[in-house]
Amino acid sequence: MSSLDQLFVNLSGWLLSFFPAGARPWADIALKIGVLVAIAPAIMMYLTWIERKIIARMQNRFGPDRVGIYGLLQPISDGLKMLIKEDIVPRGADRLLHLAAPILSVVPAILLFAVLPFGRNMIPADLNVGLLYFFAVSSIGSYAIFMGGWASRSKFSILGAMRSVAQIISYEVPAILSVVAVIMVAGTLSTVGIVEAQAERWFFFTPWGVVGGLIFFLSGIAEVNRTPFDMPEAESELVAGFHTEYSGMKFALWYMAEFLESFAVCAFTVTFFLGGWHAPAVPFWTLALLLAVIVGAGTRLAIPVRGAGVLGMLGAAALWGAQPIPSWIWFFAKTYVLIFVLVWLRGTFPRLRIDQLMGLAWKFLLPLGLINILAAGLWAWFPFPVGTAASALALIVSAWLLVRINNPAPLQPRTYVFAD
Amino acid sequence: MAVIGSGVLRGMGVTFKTFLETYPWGRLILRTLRIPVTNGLFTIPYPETKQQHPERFRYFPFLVYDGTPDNLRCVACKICEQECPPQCIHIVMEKDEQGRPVKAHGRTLPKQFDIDMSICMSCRICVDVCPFDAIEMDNEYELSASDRYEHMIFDKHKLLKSADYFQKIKPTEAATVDARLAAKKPKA
Amino acid sequence: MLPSPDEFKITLEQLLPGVSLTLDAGWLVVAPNDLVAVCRCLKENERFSLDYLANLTAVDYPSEQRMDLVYHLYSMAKKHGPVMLKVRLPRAHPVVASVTPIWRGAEFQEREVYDLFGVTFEGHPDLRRILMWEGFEGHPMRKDYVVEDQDVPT
Amino acid sequence: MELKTSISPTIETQQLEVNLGPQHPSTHGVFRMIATLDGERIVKLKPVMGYLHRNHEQIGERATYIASFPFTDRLDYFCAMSNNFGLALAIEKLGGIQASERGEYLRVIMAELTRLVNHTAVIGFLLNDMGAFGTPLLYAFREREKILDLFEAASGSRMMCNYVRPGGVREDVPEGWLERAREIVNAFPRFLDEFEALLTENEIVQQRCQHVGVLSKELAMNASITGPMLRASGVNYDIRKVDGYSIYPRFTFKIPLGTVGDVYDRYYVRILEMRESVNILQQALKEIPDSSASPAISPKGLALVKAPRTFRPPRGEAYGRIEAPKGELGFYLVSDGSSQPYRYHVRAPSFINLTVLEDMCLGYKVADVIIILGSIDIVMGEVDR
Repeated sequence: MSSLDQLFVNLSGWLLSFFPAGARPWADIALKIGVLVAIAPAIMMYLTWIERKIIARMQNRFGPDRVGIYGLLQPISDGLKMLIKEDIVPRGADRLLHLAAPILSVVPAILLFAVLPFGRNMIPADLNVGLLYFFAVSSIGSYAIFMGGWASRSKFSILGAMRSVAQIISYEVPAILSVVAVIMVAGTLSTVGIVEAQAERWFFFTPWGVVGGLIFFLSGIAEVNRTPFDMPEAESELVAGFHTEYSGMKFALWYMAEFLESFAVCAFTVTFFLGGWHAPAVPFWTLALLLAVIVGAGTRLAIPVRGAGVLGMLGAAALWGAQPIPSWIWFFAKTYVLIFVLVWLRGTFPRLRIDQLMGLAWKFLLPLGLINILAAGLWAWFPFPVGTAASALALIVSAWLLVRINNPAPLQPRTYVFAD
Repeated sequence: MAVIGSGVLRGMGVTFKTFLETYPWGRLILRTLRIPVTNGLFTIPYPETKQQHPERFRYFPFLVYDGTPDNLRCVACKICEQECPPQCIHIVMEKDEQGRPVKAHGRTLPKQFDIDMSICMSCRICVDVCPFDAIEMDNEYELSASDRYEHMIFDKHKLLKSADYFQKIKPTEAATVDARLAAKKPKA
Repeated sequence: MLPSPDEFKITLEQLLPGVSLTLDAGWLVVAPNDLVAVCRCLKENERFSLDYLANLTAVDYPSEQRMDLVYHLYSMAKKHGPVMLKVRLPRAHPVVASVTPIWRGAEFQEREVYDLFGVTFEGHPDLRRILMWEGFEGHPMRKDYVVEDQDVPT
Repeated sequence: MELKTSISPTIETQQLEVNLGPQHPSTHGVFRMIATLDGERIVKLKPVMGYLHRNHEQIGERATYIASFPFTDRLDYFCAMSNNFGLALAIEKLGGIQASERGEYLRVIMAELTRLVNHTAVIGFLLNDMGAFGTPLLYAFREREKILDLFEAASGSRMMCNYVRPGGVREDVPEGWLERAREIVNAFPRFLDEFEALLTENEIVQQRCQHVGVLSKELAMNASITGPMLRASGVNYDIRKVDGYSIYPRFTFKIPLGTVGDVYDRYYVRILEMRESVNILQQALKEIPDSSASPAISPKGLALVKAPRTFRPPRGEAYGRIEAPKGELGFYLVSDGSSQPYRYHVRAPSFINLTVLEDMCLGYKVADVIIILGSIDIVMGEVDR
């Protein structure tokens, strides 16, 4: 494999070579922990920057561009502001729990990164029960939220905390069911194994993979309390939900936990369904050639633009042909595409009411997840043409049936009289 | 009945189109796909580029003088003080010791003319009722002050501005005012 | 179309014996104690069907020691114009029956008149001050309500 | 205030009393609702108002008829122009002033532009209450700003216009204004289509708004509800058609009526009303007489602008009302012959539309109360006066 792909692996190997043989495993662990704890806040800070810029652009405005060029230093100034802000604890609050809650919510968010395969053999801890670890750690977050809501002794926080616990628990079930199909097909719980199983065909390009991926992604958004499922911190009703009474660095910790978990959800969706660090089946240089043809044929574009476009694409094709794009770039590229979708949802949708939210989880995603396992079975058992067709049919019929049975607020179109 | 998800997806299409519209390359893509580009970036970075206000934009009033500051048009007739809805104008006429009004340039003049800018709501009624066109509306809006009482009460000297300043900021309005004054000139 | 005020007076006096109505420049002046009867008849009567109370307010006349309650009634069903009712109350102790049971729209307007003028409405479901805070004494919209100017140096 | 504890066989639960407001992100100003909750469901809801009470009516009694015009801008600070229009009509009825032809056209144009401004802002805030992170609100405000620039060019200020006077408008519009207005009005339907594509078919919006806060036709009529709220419940009552004040009878336009009367109908009736307003504006901008043909303000009105003290209407009373974007805005003036009104009362639509807030919210969730309040469209300046 090319050197660029294994860049970080060789780098860590070279660093570890300085340690004596006995201490090498400990140094390895310390190095990995150090890297993760350094990367996590950086990822979080620049996620806030990405979100504010993208949503701003969706609303015809610039987004932060005062601090540093294009506002790149904005997250740092936000972090500094949070440090300076006074940390108010409500008088009736239970001080210990009020302090422990944000910490307890950030720790699992960082722990999730341990089993994330960033690139070819670039995984901090290659557990063979990686998936089980992921679900165990991600469910600690609901304790922290309820602890935070309860400790701040304010009516709005309690309402927000109760809503969040109900929501997280009811969305873990469809998430797990959708991943059961992946385990069944991949045959292993280890995240590296799952990514290897998608070598020649990403799970997303199978009928059950599409449905499973959507269910997992939606449940992930709900677990992270982001629009359109952000009931627990509904600004318009509960002022700020469970973290109403937090300020200063504690509020920043809540914020970090939310963003790290949303990054983790996107990363794990990529790992389970979008082929982790695998390059797309179609070699990328053919895509570059295709782009070159399109740009060349673009009649509306000015001649110099077309010429430059074609040359650029041809150069890229030659480069990528010789030196394929490294695996970890693929992983981060796909993750950031999913993050764009996450932010896109936040920029577009209002939030669902709490009972509709629950209804969606229990009455729609859960049965669909079960049927999805059946579809995955059909797909795996029967040979190619029959299996895919059978599972696709099963899924479409069941989805339509579920919508018909649940009959969300009768959506027959409204008639409007035009009187004179 | 449309497919259950279509409304949601169309909504996302609108926001994505707006996202693309704000970038030049985005507009390029939209134009090649023949999607009409309606409006791109709408906000302006304030201190660098300032918004162009139309001529009639009014903020706080100012007193007009022709030529030198002591030749102001105001004759301290107090009609504006009477008509001002929030009563934020205070005028004291210039008098000598015996209490007789002092005349300058053939007109009486105000010794003291204060407008409390923290109460004035720039409603332009003083300009409407002034028979001598002595007071006009300014369009200077960067007036933040640290203290409400000393800085926000504009006295006569702070209010006085020349007629050609008025000509510069509001040409058409100044033209009608000058025409009216010229028509009155031969009579006076 | 809208019958003329004196037609109102005649028909109302026929329908409700013992009711005395006077006409004052297009206004129907009603005695306080048979206000409810007149209003109910105006609302239910098929020809008038004044089912919409647009405006209810009070006017204070300290010089004549009286306070007028003004009712503007319209009909949404027949879309015809204002019928204006007036009730004259003694200024010292203005009390009148509430019309909220007839028109639900009067609920807030009567509370506002109670709050700003001091007219008590019997039979009002929830007669509390609506604009002023609970501990406020006095009725600001009365002509004789003068607040001494705090920052005038006494 | 004892809180009933519902003792079901297994669990003993107690009702929770929560104060929604006065400092609350989505109560459209300083408005407070004391809500008694059983879990998430609303059991009782008492509105509390008066935090923004400035006794506007007493100020009106101590000022001349003209001096209370800038204060009407502050009544419903989203629709300054139509508030002025209401007061101008009442004074014209009281003083027997006849407005000039061009003045009438300009006032109708300003009033209908105000309806566009108000309805876009309302729908934007309604979506904001539903949790959309500002996007629909900013689309709505982008269009609203274009119209406010028109107001600034004509009257001098975006929102505190103080432009309409009895007899017409204070100053004629600058030249080039009418062309810009035609441009913006013709571009408005395209914005509405894009706005509807984002919202009307959106399943989440439909789920959140349909069959929520239903207001029956009978209760709406009985509780003197006016404006889009009333028409969303299916009652055909629009004062522009009923009274035919100013020159509205010359324009052909329709009145959209809802069927169910829930939050979704109130939202969609406002969008249809905006389309009708664009229709009226196009007709008015086409037929407006040239400024040489008729002045922007009648001579009697101009005199009143120049010398407010000289206007002493005869003894008597007048109740002028208009179809403001929020409902029937009425001005009741009693004149005793002096230059100041003896009694000056404002019939505010938002104030009376709040009467049925509790009836609409009972049984719904906390999240619904916020959007029901948003769909009523109240502005505290007008509620508290």
